[in-house]
Amino acid sequence: MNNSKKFLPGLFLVLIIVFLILGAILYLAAYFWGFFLILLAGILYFIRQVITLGPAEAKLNVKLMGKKLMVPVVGILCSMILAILIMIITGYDPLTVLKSLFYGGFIRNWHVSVLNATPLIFTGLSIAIGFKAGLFNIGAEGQYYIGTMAATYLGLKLGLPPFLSIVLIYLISASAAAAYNIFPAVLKVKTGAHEVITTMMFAHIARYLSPIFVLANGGDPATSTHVYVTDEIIRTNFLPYFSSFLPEANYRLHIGILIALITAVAINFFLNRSKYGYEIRAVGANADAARAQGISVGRNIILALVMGGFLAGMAGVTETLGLNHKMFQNLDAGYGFNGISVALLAGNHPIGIIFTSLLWGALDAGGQYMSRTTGVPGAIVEIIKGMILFLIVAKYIYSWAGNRLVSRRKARAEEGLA
Amino acid sequence: MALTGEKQICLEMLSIVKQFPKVLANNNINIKLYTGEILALLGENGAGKSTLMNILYGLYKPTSGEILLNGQAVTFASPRDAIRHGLGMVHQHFMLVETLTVTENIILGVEPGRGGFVDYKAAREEVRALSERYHLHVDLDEKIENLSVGLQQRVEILKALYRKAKILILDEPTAVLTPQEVDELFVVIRKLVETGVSIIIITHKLEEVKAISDRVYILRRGEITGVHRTAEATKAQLANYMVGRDVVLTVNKVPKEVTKPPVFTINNLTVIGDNKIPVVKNLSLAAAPGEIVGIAGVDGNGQAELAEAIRGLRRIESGSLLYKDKIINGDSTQFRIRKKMGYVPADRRRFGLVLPMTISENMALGHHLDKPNAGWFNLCRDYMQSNAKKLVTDFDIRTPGVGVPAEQLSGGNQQKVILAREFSWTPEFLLVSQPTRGLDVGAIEYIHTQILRMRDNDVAILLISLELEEIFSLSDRILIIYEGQIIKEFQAGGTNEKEVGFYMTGGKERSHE
Amino acid sequence: MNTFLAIFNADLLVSTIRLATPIALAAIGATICERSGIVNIAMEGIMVVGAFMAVVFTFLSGSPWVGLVAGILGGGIFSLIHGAATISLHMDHTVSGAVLNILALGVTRYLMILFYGHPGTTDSIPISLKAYQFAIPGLSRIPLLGPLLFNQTPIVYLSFLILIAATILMGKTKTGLHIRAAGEHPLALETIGVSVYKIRYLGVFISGLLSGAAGAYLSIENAVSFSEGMTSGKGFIALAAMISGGWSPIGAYLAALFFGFADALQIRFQIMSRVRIPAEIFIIFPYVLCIIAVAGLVRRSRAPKADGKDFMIEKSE
Amino acid sequence: MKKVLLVVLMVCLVAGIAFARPGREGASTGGAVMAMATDVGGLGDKSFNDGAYQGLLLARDRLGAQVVVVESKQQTDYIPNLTGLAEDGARLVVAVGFLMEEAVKETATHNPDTYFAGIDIGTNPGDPSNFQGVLFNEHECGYLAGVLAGLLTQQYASAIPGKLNSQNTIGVVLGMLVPAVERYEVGFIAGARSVNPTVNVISVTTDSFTDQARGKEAALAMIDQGADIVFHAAGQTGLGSINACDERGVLAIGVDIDQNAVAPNTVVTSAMKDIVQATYLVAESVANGTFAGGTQVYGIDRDAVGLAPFHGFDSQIPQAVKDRIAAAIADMKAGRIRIPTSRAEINR
Repeated sequence: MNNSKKFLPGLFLVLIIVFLILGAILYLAAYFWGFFLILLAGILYFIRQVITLGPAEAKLNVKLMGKKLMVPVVGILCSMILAILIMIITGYDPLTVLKSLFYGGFIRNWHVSVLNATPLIFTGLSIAIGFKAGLFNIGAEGQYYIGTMAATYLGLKLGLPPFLSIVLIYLISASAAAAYNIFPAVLKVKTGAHEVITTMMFAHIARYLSPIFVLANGGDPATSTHVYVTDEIIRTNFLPYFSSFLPEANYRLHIGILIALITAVAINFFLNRSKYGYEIRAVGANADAARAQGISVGRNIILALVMGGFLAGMAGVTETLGLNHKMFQNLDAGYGFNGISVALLAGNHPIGIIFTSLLWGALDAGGQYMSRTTGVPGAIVEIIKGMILFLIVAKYIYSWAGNRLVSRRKARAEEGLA
Repeated sequence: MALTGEKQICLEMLSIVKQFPKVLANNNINIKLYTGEILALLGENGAGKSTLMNILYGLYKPTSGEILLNGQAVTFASPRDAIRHGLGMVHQHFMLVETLTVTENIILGVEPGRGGFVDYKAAREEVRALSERYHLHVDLDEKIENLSVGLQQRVEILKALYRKAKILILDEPTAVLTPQEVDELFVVIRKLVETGVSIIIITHKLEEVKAISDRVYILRRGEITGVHRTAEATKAQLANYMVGRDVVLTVNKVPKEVTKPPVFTINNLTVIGDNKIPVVKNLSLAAAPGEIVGIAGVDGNGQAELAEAIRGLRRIESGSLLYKDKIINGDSTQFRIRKKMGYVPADRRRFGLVLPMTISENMALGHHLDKPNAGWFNLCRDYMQSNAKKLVTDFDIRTPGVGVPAEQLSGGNQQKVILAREFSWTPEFLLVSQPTRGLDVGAIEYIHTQILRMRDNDVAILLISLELEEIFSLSDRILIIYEGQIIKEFQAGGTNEKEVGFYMTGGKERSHE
Repeated sequence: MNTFLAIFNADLLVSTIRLATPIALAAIGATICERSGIVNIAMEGIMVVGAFMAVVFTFLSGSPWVGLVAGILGGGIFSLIHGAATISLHMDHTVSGAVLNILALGVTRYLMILFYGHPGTTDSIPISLKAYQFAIPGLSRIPLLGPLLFNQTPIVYLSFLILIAATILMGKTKTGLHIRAAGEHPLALETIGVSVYKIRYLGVFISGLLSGAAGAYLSIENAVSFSEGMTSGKGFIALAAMISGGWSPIGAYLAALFFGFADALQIRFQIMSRVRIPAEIFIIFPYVLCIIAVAGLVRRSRAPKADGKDFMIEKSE
Repeated sequence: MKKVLLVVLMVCLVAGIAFARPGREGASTGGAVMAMATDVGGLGDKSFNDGAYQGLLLARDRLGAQVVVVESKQQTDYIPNLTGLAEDGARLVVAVGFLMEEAVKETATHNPDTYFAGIDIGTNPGDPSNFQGVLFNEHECGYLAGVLAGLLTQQYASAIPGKLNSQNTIGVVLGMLVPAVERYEVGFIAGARSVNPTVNVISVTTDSFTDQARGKEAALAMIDQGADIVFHAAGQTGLGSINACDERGVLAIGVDIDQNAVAPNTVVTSAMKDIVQATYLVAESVANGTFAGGTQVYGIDRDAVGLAPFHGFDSQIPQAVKDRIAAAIADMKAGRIRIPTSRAEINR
C-alpha cells in the first residue's frame, strides 16, 4: 500500500466525522444551516467510497442503501396518503393540516421534537437490544421509572464536582434500572416465564411504587400547595444546556440528545462490531444453533435484558437531569410504548432509531402545533403513527401487493397471447 | 406402451410443470397409474418427487399441466378436493397432531356427527371397524406423542383409508422404520392392493422398489428419465437412470493404517432423553486420529442424543467422555470447541447455521470470541471477511458474496459453509452427523471427499449416518447402534450391507459365523 | 382481628366476579386464539375499541343491548386487523399486537373528538346494562352461591355462558378439534383439507368478539360512560390469566377469578388497615401475584406447539 | 376485486358524510385571545378542565374574548403548548391542573408579555409577576361535605328513607394522592368528626384518575362495609364511585363541580370549587388591566368553595342539618375553626 492511498481516505474520514458531529449539533439546536454540513459529510462519504472502492461499487452501495430505505419511505408516504383520506372524510382540509404538522414539528417547534426524541432514543435502543436477542422488553417504562427515581435521589444528595457527579449518577441510576430488569430475566431463564408478562408487571409495580418515593423525597406534604413532586435536584447536577454554547438555541434544550446519539452509536458498535453483540444477535436469530456453537443462551438473555434495563434507565436519568430536575408523582410518560414503535420502525437498527425517534418526536410536537393552530384533533397523529408502523413492519404487504401485480400482469399478457 | 394392458388407468398426470421462484421442480412430467398396482416413484433427494405428489394432493398448484382421474380432468384447489376424489397421502413427516388421540387424528376434518358436534362414540366405532378390516391395530385412545413411529405411520394409513382413499401416496414410508416395520408395512400395502387401492410409493431406495413395486418411474432433476416394469429392470439400470451415470457413488478412499492411540473415547455413557428415559445406555467407543468411525443405525436409536452429549448440549447421566486423556463431561460446549472438537450437526438449518446472519459471520460462529476473529471486545471484521472469502474459494461455495445471509444459499452450499467452518480451524476430533441429508449427488461427492481429506490429515472422525451407503463409502470401522447401545463392530470391508442391516434392526449375534 | 376476618364474606365474592368478568372474557378469547396458533397481546386495544363502540351505539340507539352487540362486533372487526397482519401478511404476532394496542388508543381518541368534541370521558349513557340485572327464580335463593351466580347482570351471565360454550367448543365440536390442530400442527390440518388460515382467522375473530364483550362490560355495564384508559392493563392481566390457566377456557376463567379476587382483597385491605401503610403497597398486590403465577405455573402447562409460528403453505424450497 | 374496492369506497364515502364536520374556525374577528391548556385529563373530565373552559366561555360571552383550547397528551406537551399559545399572541393563558405548575411558571418567565394563570397552582416568592396562581381551599368544602355526611349517616338517618343505614359509616374514594385530593379527604374527615365524633370514615386510594371500574369497586367495597354516603375526589375514577352508589341506593357526594346531573337520585350535593368564576375573574382582570401576580386563594370567605344545591334532596334535608352547615360556614368565615389540610394533622 502506498501512503497517499491511505492518507486521503483517512483525511476524508476525519472530515466526515467532524462535519457530521458539528452539523448534527447545530441542526439539533435548530441552527438549520447545520444541515448543509451533514449534507457535505454525505457527499464526502460518497467520494471516499469512490476513492476506496471504485465508482462501480460505490454506486452499488448507494443503490443498496436506497433499497433499504425504500420500505420506510414508501410506508411513510402511504400512511400520509391514508391520513389525508381520513382527514378528507372527516371534513378537515388536509393540506393546511399537514403543512402545520410539518412546520410545527420540523421547524417551528423543532427543539420540542428533539426533547421528545431524547428519551425515545434510549427506550428504543432498550427495546431493540431485546428484539435482537429475540426478547420483547415491553416493560421498558418500568425501568425508566427506576432510573428516574435513582437519578432524582442521587441528584438530590450527590454534591460532587459537576462532571463527575453527572457521570456517577448516570452509571449508578442506570445500573439500578438494569438490576431491576434482572428479575424478569432470571425468571425467563429459570422458569420460562414470558418476558412480555413479567416485564409488564414489573413496570406496573415500579409505577405504583413511585409515589411512595416522591413523597419520601418531596417537600412537606402538610404545607405543599401543589402537586407532589420531589425537591429540585442540586443545580450542579443539571445537564448543560445548548444555550450555554449556542446562544440562539432554545433555553430548555439540554445536551441529553447528544448523550443519546453517542449511546446509539455505541450500541450500534456493540451489536454489530463486538463479539458480545454478535452472541446476542446469534441467540436472537437462532438460539439452537447458537447453543450448539457454544454460546450460552441464558447468559445472553440476561445480558440483553440487563442492557435493556440500563438503557431505559438512562432515559429516566436524562429526563431528570436535563429536563425535569425533579420527579413528578403522576409520571405517565409512555416512553416505553413509544420506544417499541421507534425500535420496530427502525428495524431495530440503533442508528435508525435516532431518525425514527426524531420523526416520532416531530410528529408529536407538530401534532400539538397542528391542533393548536388548526383545531384538528391531535389524535390524528396517533393514527398516522399507527399506520406508519403497520405499513413498515408488515413488509410482506409489499411483496404480496407486488406478486398480485405481477400475476395480474402475467394473466393479462397471457390473455393477450391467446 | 401398454405395460399392463388389461388393467384400467385410474390416474394420469399430463405435462406437469412446477416452477418455484428459484427452481424448476417439475418439468413436463407424465405419469399413469393403473388400478390396483403399486407404482414406485424413484429419485434422489431434490429430484422433484415430493413436489409432484404435493401437486397431485392439491397442496401445491402446478404452474401448468393437467390431472386426469378416471379419464376426467380435475383440478385440486386444496387437499380437500383431492381427498374428495379419493386420494390419500402419507407424508414423510407425519401429519399427525401429537396432543390429539389416535381417533381424533383419524377423523380430523371429516368428523362424524351433527350440528357441528363430534360424535366421538360413532367415530370410535367407525375407526375400530376400519382398523379391524385392514388388520391395522392401534390403541384408539392413546395420544400420538406416546406412539412409536411405526404405529404413527399406521395411523396415517388409517387416516387415508378413513377418507375412503382409492389412491394412496406414500412419501418415503420406510425412512424412519426398522426393517421389521418395513416388512409389516409391505404386508399392509399388499393387503390394501387386494382391496382395490392403488398405491404410489415415493422412495430413493432401490431395494424397496424391487421388493414391493409393480412398476417404477424414475425422476432426475425434475424430469422423468425412465419407466419400467420392476421385474424387468435391474438395480444397476435403475441407478443409472436415477443419477444419470453408471456408478452411484465413487469416492477414492485410500486405506489408511491407524497408528496412533484414540484421541476421543466414550466409556459406559448413559444419557436421558426428552421423555425422561435413558436413550443412550452404557455406550462405549473410541476414535483414533486418521480413522473414520461410522455409526450405523435406524433413526431414533439414540444417535441424536449421543451427538448432543458429545457436543455438551445434553447432560450426561453416567459414564465419561475422554478427550486427549482428560474427562470433559462437565466442560462447556465452548471449551470443547476451543479444544478443537468439531461438529457438523444433522439439522444444519437448525443447529448448524444462523440463517439470517451473513456467511462471514457464520464462518466465525463458535470461534467468534477468539483471535483472530475477535479482539478483546471487538470483532475483527476485516479478518472475518478475508477468511470467509478464502474459504468460499477453497470449498467452492456458490454465493454472490460473503456478505449475504446464509439463508440465501442452497442446501448443499449451506452444508459446505459448515464444513468449511469446522475444517478451517484444524479440528483434532470431528463429529459428523448426517452430512449429506437432502443433498444432490454432486454435493454429496464433494462433501465425502472433504471428509476423507480430513481423515487423511489425521483427524479422528465420528460419523453418524442413517444412510448405509454413506457409512460404507466413508467408514474405516463400522459400529452399529441399536436402542442406545453399540451392539456390533465391523472393520470396513469385513462386512456387507445385508449383515449390517441385520444388526441395525436389533438382530442378535449369531453364535456360529 | 374480627374486622379483618369480616372482609371474607359474600360481598368479596361478588366483587371478585365483577372484577374478574372482563379479564375472564378476554382470557377465554385469548385461549381460543392461541390454541389456533395466533399469539394475541392486542386484547387491551381491542377492549378499548369494544368499550368505546358500546357506548357510542348505546347513545345512537338508546338501547344498551344495541351497544353490547356493537361493542362485541366492534372488537371482532378490529381484531381482524390482527388476523390479517399475522395470518395473511405473516407479520410477527407480538409486534402486530403491540401495534394494534397503540392504534386502538389513537382511533378511539380521534373518534371521540369527532363524536363528543373532546377526549377523556364520554357523556353518560341514558341506561346501562346494569339496569337489566335479574335473578333467576329459584336458583338465586341458594345460599351464598345463589346471589353470586344467579342474580347477575347480562354480561356476567354471558360470561358464564361463554365459559360453557368455549369448553364445549374446544372439547366437543369439529371446529374445536380443528382449532386445536391448527395450533399444534397446522400443516397436518391443511393436508387433510381444512384451511388453517380460515381456522386461525376464526380464532382471532372469536378472541376479538370476547375482548369486545369485555370492553362493553367495562363501559356500559360496570359503568355508564367510556373513559380513555379505563381498561388500565386488564388486557395484559388476561394474557397472564390465559397462561396461568394452561390454555384451557376453564383454567383461564379460574385464573381470572384469582386475579379478580386479589384485586377485591386489595381494596378491602385498604379499608381495613388501621395503620398508615401507603395504599400503593396494596395496589401492587395483584401484579405481584400475577408474576408469581406466571413464573410458577408456566412450567406445568404447555403452550400449543405452533403458537406464534407463522404458517405459509407454499415455501420456495 | 374491483367490485370489492367499489363497495369499500362507497362505505368510506357514506361514513365520510356521516362523520363530516367542518374544521373549527380559526382566528375570527376581534377580541383578545384567551387560551387554556388542559392537563392530561383533558376536556370532558367533568371537573376542573371543563370548569375552566366554562369560565373562558363566560369571558367570551361577556368580554368578547376569543377562546382557544389546547389539550395535552403527556407531560412533555405542557411547555410547548403554553409557549405556543403565548407566541401565537394569546393575552392570557390559563394552565389547568396542578400537574402544570412547573411548566406554566417556566413559560411565564420566558414570555413576560403574556399573562398566565394556573388553576390549582400556588405561587412562591420569586415567581414571575405575570403569573397568577389560583388556589382553592378544598378542605373547606370538604369539611362542609363532611358535616353533611356526618349528620346524615347517624343522627338524621331517617331523613332520606331507604338510602341511609344505621352503621354510622361513610367513605371517601381518592384518585391519586395529590395535595388537592388530600385536602378534600382531610377536610371531609374533620367535618364529619366535628358533628359525629364516633363516625367511621373509610378511605380508599385507587391511584388513578381514569379507572372507573376501580372507583366503582372501591365504593362498592365501602358500601359492603356499611358506608351509606360516599364522597369522592377521584376525577373520572369517581364517576364509577357515583355509579356504584346509584346502583346500591346510597348517597354520593360529588366533587369540584355540581355533579348532580351524573345521577340525580344519588348525588346529594357536591363539594364545589367555583373554577368557572375564578377563571372568569382572571380573564376579567386581564381585560380590565387589573391583573396582579401572586396567589389568589379562593376560599369560603369569597364564596368560591362550598356545597352545591341539594336539588331533588332539598326538601328531605332537615332544616337542622342546613343550619349546622350554615353555622360551619359562618365559623370558617369568622376564623373560629381551623381545618386541617394534611393527613399528618388528623388521626385516621
